[in-house]
Amino acid sequence: MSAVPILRIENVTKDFQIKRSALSGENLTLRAVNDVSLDVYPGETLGVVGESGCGKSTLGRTILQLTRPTQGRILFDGNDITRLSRKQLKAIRQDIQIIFQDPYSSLNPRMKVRDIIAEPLENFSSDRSAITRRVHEVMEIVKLPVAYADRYPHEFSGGQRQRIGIARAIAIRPRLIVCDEAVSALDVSVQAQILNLLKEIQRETQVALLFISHNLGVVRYLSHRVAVMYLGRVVELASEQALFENPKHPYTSALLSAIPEADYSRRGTRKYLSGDIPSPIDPPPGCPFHQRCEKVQDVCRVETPVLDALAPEHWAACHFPNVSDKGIRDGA
Amino acid sequence: MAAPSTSQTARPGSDFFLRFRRSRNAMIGSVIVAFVVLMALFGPLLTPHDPVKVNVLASWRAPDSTHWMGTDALGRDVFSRIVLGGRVSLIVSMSVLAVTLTIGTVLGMCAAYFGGWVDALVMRTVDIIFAFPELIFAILVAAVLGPGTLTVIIALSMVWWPGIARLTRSLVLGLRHEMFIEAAIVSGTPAHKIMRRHFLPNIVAPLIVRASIGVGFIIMAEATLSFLGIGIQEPEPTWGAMIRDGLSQLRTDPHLALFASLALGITMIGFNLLGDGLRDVLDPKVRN
Amino acid sequence: MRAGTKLLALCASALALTLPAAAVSQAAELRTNINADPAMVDPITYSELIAGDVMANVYEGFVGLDTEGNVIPALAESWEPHEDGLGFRFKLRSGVKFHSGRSFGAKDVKYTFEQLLIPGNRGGLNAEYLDTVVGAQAVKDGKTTDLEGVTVVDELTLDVRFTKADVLFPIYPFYFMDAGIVEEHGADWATKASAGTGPFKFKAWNLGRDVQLEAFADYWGGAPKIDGVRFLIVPSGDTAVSMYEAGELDVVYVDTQTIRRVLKDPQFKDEMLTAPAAQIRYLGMNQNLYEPFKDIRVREAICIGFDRDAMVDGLYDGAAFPLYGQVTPGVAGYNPDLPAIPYDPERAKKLLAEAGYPNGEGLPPIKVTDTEPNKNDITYYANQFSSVLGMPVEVEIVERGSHIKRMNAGEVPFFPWGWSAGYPDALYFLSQVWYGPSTYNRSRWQNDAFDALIEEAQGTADAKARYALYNKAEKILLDDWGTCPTTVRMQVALVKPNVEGVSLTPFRFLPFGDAQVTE
Amino acid sequence: MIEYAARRLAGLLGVWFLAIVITFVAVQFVPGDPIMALLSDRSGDADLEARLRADYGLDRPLPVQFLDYLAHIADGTFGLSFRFANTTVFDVISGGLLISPILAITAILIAVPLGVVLGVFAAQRANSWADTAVILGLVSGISIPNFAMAAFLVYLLSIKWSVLPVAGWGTPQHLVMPVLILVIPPTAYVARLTRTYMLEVLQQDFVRTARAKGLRERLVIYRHALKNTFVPLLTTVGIIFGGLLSGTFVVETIFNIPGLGRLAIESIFARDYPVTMTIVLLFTMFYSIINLIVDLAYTALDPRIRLTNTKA
Repeated sequence: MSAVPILRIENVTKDFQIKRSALSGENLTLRAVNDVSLDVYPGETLGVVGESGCGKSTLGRTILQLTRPTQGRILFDGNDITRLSRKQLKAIRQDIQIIFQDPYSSLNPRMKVRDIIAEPLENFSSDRSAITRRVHEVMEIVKLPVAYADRYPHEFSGGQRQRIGIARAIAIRPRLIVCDEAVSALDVSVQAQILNLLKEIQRETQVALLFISHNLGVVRYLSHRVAVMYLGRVVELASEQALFENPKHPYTSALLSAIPEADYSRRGTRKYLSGDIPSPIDPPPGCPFHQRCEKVQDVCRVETPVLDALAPEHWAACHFPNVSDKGIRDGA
Repeated sequence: MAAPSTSQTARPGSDFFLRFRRSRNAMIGSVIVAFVVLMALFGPLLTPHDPVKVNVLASWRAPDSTHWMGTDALGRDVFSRIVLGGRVSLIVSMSVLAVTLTIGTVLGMCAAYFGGWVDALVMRTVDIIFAFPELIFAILVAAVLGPGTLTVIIALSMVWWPGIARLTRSLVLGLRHEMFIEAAIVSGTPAHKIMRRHFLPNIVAPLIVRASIGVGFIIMAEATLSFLGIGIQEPEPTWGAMIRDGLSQLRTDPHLALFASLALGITMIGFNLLGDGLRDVLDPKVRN
Repeated sequence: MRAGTKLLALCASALALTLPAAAVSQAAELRTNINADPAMVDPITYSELIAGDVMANVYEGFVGLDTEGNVIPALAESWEPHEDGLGFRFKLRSGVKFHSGRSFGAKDVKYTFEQLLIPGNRGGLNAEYLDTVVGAQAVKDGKTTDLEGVTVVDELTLDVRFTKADVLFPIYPFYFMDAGIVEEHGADWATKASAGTGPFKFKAWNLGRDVQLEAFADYWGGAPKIDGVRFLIVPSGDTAVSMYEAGELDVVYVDTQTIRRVLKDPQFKDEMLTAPAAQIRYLGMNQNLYEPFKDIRVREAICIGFDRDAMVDGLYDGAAFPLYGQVTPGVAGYNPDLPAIPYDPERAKKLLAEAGYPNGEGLPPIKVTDTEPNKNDITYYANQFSSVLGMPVEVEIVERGSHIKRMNAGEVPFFPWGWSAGYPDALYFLSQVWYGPSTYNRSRWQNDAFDALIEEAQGTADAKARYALYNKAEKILLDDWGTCPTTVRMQVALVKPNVEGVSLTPFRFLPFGDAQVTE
Repeated sequence: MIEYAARRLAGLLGVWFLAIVITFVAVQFVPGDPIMALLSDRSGDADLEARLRADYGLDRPLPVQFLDYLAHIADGTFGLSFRFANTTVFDVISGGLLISPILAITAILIAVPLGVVLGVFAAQRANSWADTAVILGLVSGISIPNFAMAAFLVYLLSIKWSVLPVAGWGTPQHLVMPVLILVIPPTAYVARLTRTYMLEVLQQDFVRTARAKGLRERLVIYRHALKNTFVPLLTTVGIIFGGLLSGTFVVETIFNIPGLGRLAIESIFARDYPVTMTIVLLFTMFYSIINLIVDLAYTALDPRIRLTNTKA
């Protein structure tokens, strides 16, 4: 793994203005992403997990400049891409791509598969035959019969559609792909195929992946490092192994304990997260997690913990992080 | 709200025709419209008389075997004039449709896609035109331009494009956050191409419905402008002007206003039924 | 639903507000139509036909018309020309009362003349008749308000002096007004008071609805037998006839587009009045704007290239007759012996060929221009000249105001138009439409001999001698094919059987002073 | 709510101002010259022309004329009519001021309930021949030009049977035919909308549930379904009103009603621009006020929170 990050997210905050009602002029602010800093290195997969509404998708969208961050910088190859002109932005588009969650709405129903995959290529090249060659090439990579090139999306299954989406994403040989819940909408068996396909592609192209998911199992399978988000903040960041085997943040512990998978040896000690995620419109003071944390102390209600390096390459934002290597079991 | 695109467009074409054939309105409407269009296209080639040929010695003839619908004040064959008038009506309505669909969709898409001042500019213009009752604005424009075919086309286009723009804008806003649009943005697809390849094909169906309903409005509006004397002028026959001229002769020569009214009425029924039918067929929400 | 009821109630009350106190049907009121609001109801700014229809019942001049359309003395009992021919001495009728009750006299005539000329007053049509009066220009220029050429000799005697001969001055249709009215009612008296001597007093004008007149009991000619006249404003001639049919109007002046309906319906047969309109119609050919018109053979070809009889039957349903000169019947000086102008397409083609345009070849394109109401006429002409003569003629329909301006400026090459007489003498047509220096010589035909005859006629007091001059001048015009006379339209009116004493003359209705409505 | 209404009203003032600008600019381009129309045959008289031009302020630069017009709007006279000697626009229009709105509002009060009833009737019998018959009837209603229909009615009701006056204004009888003509298109429009919405609503779960619970059909329809079609119907009232105002142009011309619609057509032909401009402005005001009321009612009925920056 190279020491120079391909993507550096620096203190990114994203606010949305919300009108409470059409009748009163009152505006409210929703802070979807709150002071997030992350690095992604070439060839690695950074997993981002969290419950829905934690801001992970918004983070992904800011990286792709589908929405501009309110504060902070996003550096790609060391260049801030949040301040680019339309033209400069287009150049960056060659390097960053996205794979969406919903394979149904992410493909234009009026376009043939061939045209869908060719679209990014056409934006950067006018060599028709080269484009056609590349389309066939990526269709092979994603294991779609080339004969399907002239079909429309509605003629495909969900897994096949997701392959089309992946083919589109990798067609221009990006260096970073944001996978936003890329397999969540698929059946479990299909999920595995797609994940393997992504792994394979990464192995061959050294593309960096920012893998956003609420599914810890999937994240673990694919990621080298994992960031846990809660209420717009990163509350824990560590290597896949460290995070899953030795979570420091009570929230992470809770998430892990909720995994219903059979191969985890911690059955019987499952902890459920009680209560709802607090509204990001009116976040609680202090630690964002304190309302649902069973280890909550007075200080948690007042002071917001910062992300601390608790071990090498392991950060967590908690006043009372888990100390034992055994993590969850001890937390009980 | 889900965009109208996915579920309905995912349907193969054969289903459309099946549903179309099952819609009584659409079938009756399309038969009438097809008849009117064929008449307008080929009728003038087949009419027994020259529609602008004056023969005052043969004026005011009642319908007979030579002049199936009689003759008018100048002895011109009413049947031939009605056929030609239909062509004029269709030329006007098709031109207005072409102009308004182009302007309306382009501006509507730009407003929705770019937002900000583009949106504000387009939508405020739309608001201002909408602030005028529609025909009154057309009358104002027609009065400015002076009577004529081009005037009617321009006047009705100016009245009608804002509706298309507003519809397009709302449709595009519905699609704006569809993932395939974002995928296109991420792919570096330029705005004009996104509009052409992604927005347009996905908003075409509701626009077609709107257009088919609009044809009726336009034909009637043209007739009304002609009726009020600020529409298309002699020697070009239009149904509205023929009805106006015939009204004062209703007691003595009813055929003048009668046949023109019938032609206008039947055409209107055709387009209205077709529009209704298409809406039922293309709009998945209304399915019986 | 409560809101709905309230709204309904609101509507009802609003409706009640706009409805004038329920239309009580007055048996003895005569109801007739005008096709628009009059632009004014005062005799000074008076400048249009519709206002004239109303005001003829309220105001009077030196003379009036009898049922035959002949001039008869009205407010002037008699007049004598001055010895030098430059003026008249009028003896005014005695015992005439204004609607205000004041007596009419010479001072009122002088006052009216002055008011017509004072610049701020926007004097209308009648101001033109004063051009020849001594001192008129000074008043017009605002230098004085005293009209020097008009002298009040005594209460009923008036002296008028001219700068040049104007033998027709006594028959000019002035409307004399009450000199005391402004003092009594202020400058905006016109819609509040009535300042005439006519059989009816102005009562009310409801814009868009009607103009109401009431009988003037002290009228010098005898009190009217009806209580009043209501002119309903009905823009559509067709609607007017329907209203007549439904009994909502007693008398209808039928507009040209509706004449056919009236003629074809046998129920109207016994209720119809007709009279030729005192309006010449012609096809103007401007020789300055279209080279071929300079050739008399082309002009003749045009004039014999359309079928007047066919127009009368086909376009006007017989409610017209061919016109072969430029004076209409019923107007003094009309020459009944003019030869007919035939429809002769063969000769027309031959003439055109002789002029160098066989089958119309070589003729530059031209438009025949008119306003919307006459579109049938120009469509006929265009069709006729292109199909019979091979002339490339197109139809052009234009807006009236700008058309008149362009015609007056001599900028329209080819147009059918008409000219309605303001007073019943042929000089009106000849001097205004065909006299060289006239603004209204819209086709710019010019002939010195013709102009000399007209000038001579203006100074010829003897009617017979004057008419001979008219006929001579008219012949010059016709022999030169300077114009194509076309047709004279018939005026058509409907009068209910229970109405008597309504007369239609070439100058529209006579005042309704003699009308009677019986139950 | 009040703040919102005030904001909308302020927005309206802006729109009205622009409407004034647009009509003012527009009439400058209308072919024909009011002074020429006024002079008619005498348009050769340059002195008179100049004098009239000065009298009406038409010799002044356009911006000054515009300011004049604004000042005349402010003082309520709306300037001097060109057509009528020494008459302010206010005097010209005041007699007919309420007529067009009365016609339009009467028509709307009839058309909306009638249309709803017809629409429900058709929806209940969706795709039956009764449905088709209603639809066909309604479509025919809007397809036969109102000017032709008017002539037919006059012939039948006034001349043949003598039950109603041919034309004019002044008694309730005078209202019948014009309103009848005006009512047809909006009734058809409302009925077709109602039918569509009803069909949509009738397929929704709560209606099915209500039916399943054994509620009587009519109750289901009126209690539940109709309530849900009300809001979408409300939004179309503005459009209907606009159509009706336009309709008054034709109806007033045909039935010789001294309202603003007929006056507008006359003024256009007579080149009486101050009157034309004022009527266009008034109609625009009527129309936008109705739309504002509809919007306010709609917003009050539909209190959903709206996001300005929607999250995906």
